Amino acid sequence: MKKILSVKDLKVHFHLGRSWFKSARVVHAVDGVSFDVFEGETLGIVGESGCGKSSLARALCGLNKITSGSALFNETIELATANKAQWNDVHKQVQFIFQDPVAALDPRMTVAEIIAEPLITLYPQMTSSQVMAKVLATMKLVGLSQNQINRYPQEFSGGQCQRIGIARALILEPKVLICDESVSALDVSIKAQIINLLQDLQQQLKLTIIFISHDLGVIKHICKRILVMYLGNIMELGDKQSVYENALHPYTKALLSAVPVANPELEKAKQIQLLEGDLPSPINPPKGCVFNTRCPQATNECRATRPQTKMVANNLVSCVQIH
Amino acid sequence: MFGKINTLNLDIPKTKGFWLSVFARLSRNKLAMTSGLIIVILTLMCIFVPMVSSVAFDKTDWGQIMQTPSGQHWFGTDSLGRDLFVRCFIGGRITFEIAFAAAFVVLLVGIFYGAIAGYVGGKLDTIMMRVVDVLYGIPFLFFCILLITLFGNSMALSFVAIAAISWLDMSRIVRGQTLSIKHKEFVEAAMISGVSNLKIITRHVIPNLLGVVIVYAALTVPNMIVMSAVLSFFGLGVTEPMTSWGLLISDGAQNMQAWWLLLFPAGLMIITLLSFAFLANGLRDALDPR
Amino acid sequence: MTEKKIPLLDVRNLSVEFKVQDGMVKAVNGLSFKVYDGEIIGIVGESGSGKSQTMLALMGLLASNGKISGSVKFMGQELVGISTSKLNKIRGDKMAMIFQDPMTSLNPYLKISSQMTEVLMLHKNMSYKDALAESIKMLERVKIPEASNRIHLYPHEFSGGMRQRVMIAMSLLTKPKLLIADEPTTALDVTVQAQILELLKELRKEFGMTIIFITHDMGVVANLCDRVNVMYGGWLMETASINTIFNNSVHPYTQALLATIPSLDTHVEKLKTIPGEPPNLLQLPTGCPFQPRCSQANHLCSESIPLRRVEPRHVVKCVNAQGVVL
Amino acid sequence: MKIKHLAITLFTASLALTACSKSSDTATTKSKDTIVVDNGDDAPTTDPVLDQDSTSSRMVFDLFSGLTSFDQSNKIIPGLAEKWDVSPDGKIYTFHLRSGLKFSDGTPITAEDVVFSWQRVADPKVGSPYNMLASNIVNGQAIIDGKMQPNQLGVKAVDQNTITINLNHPDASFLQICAMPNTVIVSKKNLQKFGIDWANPKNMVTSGAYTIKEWIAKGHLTLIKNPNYYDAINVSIPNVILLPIVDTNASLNQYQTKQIDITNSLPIDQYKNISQQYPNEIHTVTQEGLYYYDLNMSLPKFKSNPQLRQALSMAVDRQVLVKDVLGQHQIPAYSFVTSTVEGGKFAGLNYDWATWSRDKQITKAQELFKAAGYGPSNPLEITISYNTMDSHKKIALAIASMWQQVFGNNSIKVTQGNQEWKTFLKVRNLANYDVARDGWIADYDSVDSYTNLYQCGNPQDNSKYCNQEYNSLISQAQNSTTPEQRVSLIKQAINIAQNDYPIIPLYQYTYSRLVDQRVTGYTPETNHLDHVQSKWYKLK
Amino acid sequence: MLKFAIKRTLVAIPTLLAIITLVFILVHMTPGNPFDGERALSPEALKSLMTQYRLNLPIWQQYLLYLNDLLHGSFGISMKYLGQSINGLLFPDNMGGFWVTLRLSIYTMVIAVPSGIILGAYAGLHKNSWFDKIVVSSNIFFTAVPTMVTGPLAVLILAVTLRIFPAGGWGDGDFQHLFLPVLVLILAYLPTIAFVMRGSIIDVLNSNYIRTARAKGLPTKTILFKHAIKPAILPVISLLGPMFAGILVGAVVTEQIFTLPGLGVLTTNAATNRDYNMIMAITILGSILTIVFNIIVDLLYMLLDPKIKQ
Repeated sequence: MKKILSVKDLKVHFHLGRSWFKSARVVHAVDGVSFDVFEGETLGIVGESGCGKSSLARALCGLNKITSGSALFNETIELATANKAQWNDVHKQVQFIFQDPVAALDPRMTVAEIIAEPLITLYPQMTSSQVMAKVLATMKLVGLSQNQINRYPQEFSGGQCQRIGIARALILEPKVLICDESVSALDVSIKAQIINLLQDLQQQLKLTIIFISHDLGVIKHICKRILVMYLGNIMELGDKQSVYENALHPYTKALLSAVPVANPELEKAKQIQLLEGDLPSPINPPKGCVFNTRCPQATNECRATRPQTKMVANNLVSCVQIH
Repeated sequence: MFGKINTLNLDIPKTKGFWLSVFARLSRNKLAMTSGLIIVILTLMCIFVPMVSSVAFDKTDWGQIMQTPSGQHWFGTDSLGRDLFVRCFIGGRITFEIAFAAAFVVLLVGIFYGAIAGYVGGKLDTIMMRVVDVLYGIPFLFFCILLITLFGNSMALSFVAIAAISWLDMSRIVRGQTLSIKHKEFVEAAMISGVSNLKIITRHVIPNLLGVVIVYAALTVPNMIVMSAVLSFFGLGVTEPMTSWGLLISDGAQNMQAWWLLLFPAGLMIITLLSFAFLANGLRDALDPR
Repeated sequence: MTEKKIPLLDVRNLSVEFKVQDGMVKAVNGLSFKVYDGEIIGIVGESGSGKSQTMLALMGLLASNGKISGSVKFMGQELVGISTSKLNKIRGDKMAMIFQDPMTSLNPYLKISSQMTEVLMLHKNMSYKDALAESIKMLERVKIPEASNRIHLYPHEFSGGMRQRVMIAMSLLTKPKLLIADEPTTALDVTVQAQILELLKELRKEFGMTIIFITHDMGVVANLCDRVNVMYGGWLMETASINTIFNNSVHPYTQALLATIPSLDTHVEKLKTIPGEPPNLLQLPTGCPFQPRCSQANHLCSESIPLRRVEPRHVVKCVNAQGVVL
Repeated sequence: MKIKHLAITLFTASLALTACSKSSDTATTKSKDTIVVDNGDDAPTTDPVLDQDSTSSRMVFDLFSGLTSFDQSNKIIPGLAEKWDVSPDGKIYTFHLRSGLKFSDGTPITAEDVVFSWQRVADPKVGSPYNMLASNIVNGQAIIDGKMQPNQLGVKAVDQNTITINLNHPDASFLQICAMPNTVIVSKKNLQKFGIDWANPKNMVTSGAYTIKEWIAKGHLTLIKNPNYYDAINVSIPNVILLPIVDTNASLNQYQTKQIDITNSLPIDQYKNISQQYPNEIHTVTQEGLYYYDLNMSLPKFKSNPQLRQALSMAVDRQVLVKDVLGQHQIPAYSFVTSTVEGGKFAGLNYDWATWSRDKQITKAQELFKAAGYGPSNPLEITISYNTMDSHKKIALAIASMWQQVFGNNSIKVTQGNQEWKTFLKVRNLANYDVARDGWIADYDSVDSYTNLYQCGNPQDNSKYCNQEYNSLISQAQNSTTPEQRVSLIKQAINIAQNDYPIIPLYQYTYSRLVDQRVTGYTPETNHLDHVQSKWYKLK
Repeated sequence: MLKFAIKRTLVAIPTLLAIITLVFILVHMTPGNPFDGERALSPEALKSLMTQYRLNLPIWQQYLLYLNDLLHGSFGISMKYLGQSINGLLFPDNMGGFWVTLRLSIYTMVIAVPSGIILGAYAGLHKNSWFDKIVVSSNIFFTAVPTMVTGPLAVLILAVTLRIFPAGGWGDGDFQHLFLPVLVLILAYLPTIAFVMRGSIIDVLNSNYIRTARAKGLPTKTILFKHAIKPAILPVISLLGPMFAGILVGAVVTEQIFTLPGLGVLTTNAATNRDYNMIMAITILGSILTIVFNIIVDLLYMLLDPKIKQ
């Protein structure tokens, strides 16, 4: 299968409070991750807030600067060093769906203007009637009615706003769609509608989706492969089946056990692996394995050495103790 | 190039735009609407009263010096026997011209300066804001005297001077707004769509801060009126026999025995300023429905 | 029959309305339910279902434009229409509340110590010293490390999970009979959520509290609760024990809600969906608010619908339900 | 709770702070030993030699004495010099100091101090704007020009108490020069001790009726009686407070609230009201000064067009200006000198059209205007420049209006050009104007005050008028032997200048002030130069 | 805290230097010179004065010498009050110059701030009551009626007509003389403070943590004075820095109306007389005060807002 995205040792760091008087503090948001995304698949990225999953996603579409490492798109464009024209090429093929459906839409623009903007910007040669036709077609595709075209985002509910956001992303007919917590803010009944829509669209348009969420249920439902992140590092990466059923990494296990299941019998019977404490600060990540401060099985070795990512069974795992 | 999504042509029904809906909400606010109406009426009077009046605003009449208001002179006359009614409205005309012209310049400069500083951020922002800090430190009055002495006295200068210091506030406000809008997701969405920075500023940032800016502008116009009054006090800007409300008021305040010389221009100015304040309040509510 | 027992909380025909510029918002509409000692009641519903407003109404915390009607009896005392000073004797002491957003619900300008001790000093007439000692004990109880030092910090110096623990500790200081938890884990990560849920269960055992737990997460309900109230559009749709809700629910909304949840334990190719959008509280349909989206709706749905008892302590508000009209 | 307490404490503290300060029962009860006088502004300098304005002079006259002094009708009387002799050729003055004279610090005033004080006037390093007062003294001009040392000035100490002053040529007004504020006597010792800092109120040693007790810029200047003053016995009021109130309305307000005893001037628009309200307290005095408009003679449109200049002058209705616009009993001026100077020796030089009827004046003015080449087809555009001040503005507006009424709106276009003071001075000095407001108040009672204004190259010749004939007549007059000859030469000269119309004389100044009825001993009515000494005042 | 203050001060120095440079250039660009008078000076005298005031030197030398003076704490010598030092004029031993304006602003602030806060808080607590409406409309009214009008009116009514207070002047800086100018300044500033306070207390009372406090059963008084007042005051505090500096530097109109010997009057006087050194001194003083007050406000903020502490 074609690697549409190949990420190698990618780092995204932020500098905080640089001034004349103190050296800058560095947030290690993404601290050296490597993975591939294959054409047509759905890759899920899970992790708690602050694990760097959003920073990673934003780096892949140019919203965050890549500090170091490499991210090769479509085997041709190196995102870490891409110029303006190359980025424009990437923008045509990689689009993003945001968490807050309402905030993602400019309140001073009509639906038509919002959806048409990427097209007008990236394909300036298109005539306005061509653009309009495409806007209407895309709206139909995501289940928006054409008579809403000149209305403003405030007149829509959250679910419909998210449809507008999806339409804006899809009008370019991108290869890759990055969904950053795109259904988390929605009500349960709407969430299902949007998930189904995304799945339908993926089939119809042969999309590659990178789906970021902290909701393991949703991830499980929609994704083929799962990437588990913790504090800017990959903990485990593998097929859905093997991650959910045969998780190797202690963090993955803990994470999975913490998810409440909507079934009282199962839920009451479940053995929960509780993690102690909170996520450490990404400004001073722990030495050795970043998970060692909360890991129930942590040893001195974990505190000293940073684990290498290795293939164990069917999964890529980074843990000192797993061989 | 695009084949996967079928295109089709349709007639598109329209709904009312953002500003229309703002106006609809504003029109429900009686106080704001009345204020708006008063501003319109006063503006019209300032345009037409001097045009249709039988007495010229600069016509001196040695036999009619310091007359109290009467049927012949509704607002009385001044110490050169000139009709105060006409002078009030010709003064209003000048005042409005200066205030609106200055407000326009302030909006233009303040919005772009603030939006660029806020949006680009980093070193440029620091430098641009430091420039604003430095300009804040210069005494306004002295700056004005400098301007007259360098460039001679004219009405245009008066608004240049006012605008030159007023844009500082505006740029700070716009910058603050820009900073908050810059991190909104719709701006990021535009970035991902490859929209250039300049376009993001003009298409996304500026339209979204316009609400706050318009409210501030409506509050600024009164400031400009007062400021032009202070300037007149120092002989900058409007020159006799032309006049402005500021000039009329500072003259009137000199001689309280002739109460009409203060009452009428001050009354007109206060009504105007109040109207602007109420209109600004109404606009604020209309722009921010909650 | 358990019905004979006097309920800790008896809500009858509770309605909450808000006057806004565009009309009246009916947030809660004719709600009746009972809560008995020692239960954990889950209240589930999507946004706009009125679950939070119900609880704010119980605590007397409605916004100033809110209007409340009906009756709420807590430990036999009527709370609707009671004076603020009388209510202040009850809330914070016999009943307490924790909120969804631990970031903004603690006063950022006051130290934790000050915010905790004031509760004990007010309701238990303790001295500051005793109150401080008691507060530290409670912080230790909710597993805050170095509690005796950290009590002198400000809220922003705690992480989100820790802040929610502080909120819980603060609400438990007076050992209230009833704890109302308004989506206390929604803003938290799953691992932290698991910690908090575990903690609540322990504390409930220890203090013998009754808990009303508001959430939109059916998983959390399954984990924690004994009974569930399902709300929609200001209506109480169904109330039953947790097993009944998950296995034998009667109301179409409850059924649909459960079906839409993507879950870890089952696998479906395609999720079930509820068509349409959540209701607009300004323009509720007459009769059942769910009828525009309901697959089983019929002409009777627009008429007034009675609560029916399907079986003991399983009450449903639906025309399709069979049972005794209450 | 803490905040509430803080607020209450702050509030009460602020009330207490203000309330506890000495609360005099308004200013309605005036102190018997203090007189409060509005002096119009701060004196820019306390150094007499640098004095060039009436506010400084007002203070200098109280602080210092010259060899001669003056009474309330500006007559010269003995000052520090008890008597003086003049040589028959009028070139040598010998002054005899009073005996036992002392400065305020108790040190004696000697002839040496007098010589020193006069040398300072001429010394270019000191930079007196009035150094020309010494130009007639032997070697004076050379010293002023930096060609000689100040100690070569023709002022010599004969002994401790006797001084001789040698003049280049006789000067009838020399005794008046000796009473000028710039030529008063300062302490040589004191000046040498403090250098430039001597004029600081803290260090100052005076020779006049008062010394400085306290000075706050733009606040007040408190003078206290100098016990060592030769005439101390006749100084009635121990304390004088001079206030620098620029705003005439504020001054009037404070007079009305009984905070000040004597105002400096009155708001021009309220003169009528005030004279009705305070008929016994208002004093309006003709002042030895002229208000006029300069026509810029360096501009071709005026230089080559005497008819236009005359037309503009004739078109001004000075009666209306004086009566309706100003209304403070000013005297219309039709001449380049006042009719009061030197006791009226130069009265009657008025233009012949001064007595014409207004209609006749207008007709003639219109004829001249037309003859000058202006009319609806070739309208005249002029700007009146003046410094920003109410009265100047009013006059300019009135004159513009008169010109437009006489010549017609489409024949003349007048623009108002008010400028801030310093800018105006520069503009007028460099002749960057069409028509500029001007005025001159005589330093002492001599026609020279006016005739100098029209001399070629005189720094005050703001209209840039230059007529060699006029110049030579004036210098002849200065060197004339008899007073009669001088008068007739000057009259001749003035007539020439007047008929050249370089300026438009408008009116002779008056000054008006309110004097509280508790003040006696002050008779401004005869004081045309408005030279005042506080020692004249007495309080009832 | 101290570190923060030092840091802020150090950052302010380049700003201050830029202001000094800019104003120095502007001042020396204006036409006219301090020694122009009705009577023109003889060239010799002018030369002597120019030398005495270093005006004969190239401008960059004047600038460096001026900076040197500043470093030695001297603002130079006045060009209007010949021979007087600027320091002596601005900071006289008795009341005058800076002290007048300082007292005026302190009294105004000491009265206007607490009463503004109290009135605003009361109005905010009783939103939409008649009292609230008065606070809101008086804010609008007094921004519309400038000091230029209230000042003379106050004089006319309270001084000239009723004879309760003197019409102007500073006296000994006593209550009688202070009352009217302070009143006029309070009228100009108090409504703004009250209005801001009103808005912020309304916002705070709608906040989640106040809801928590109510849920705890705390009495209204405790909620108000313990939980709400601090956050509600913060926006008022951020208003105070510029406001205080504004009164100090900009009380021209008030000082002029009441003929007070303060900074404002000295500014106008200096500007019209081309008193270069005085203009520079007042500008620098104004800038320093603005900076100092902003630092003080920041420090106050740090004291009140625990989040800002590092």
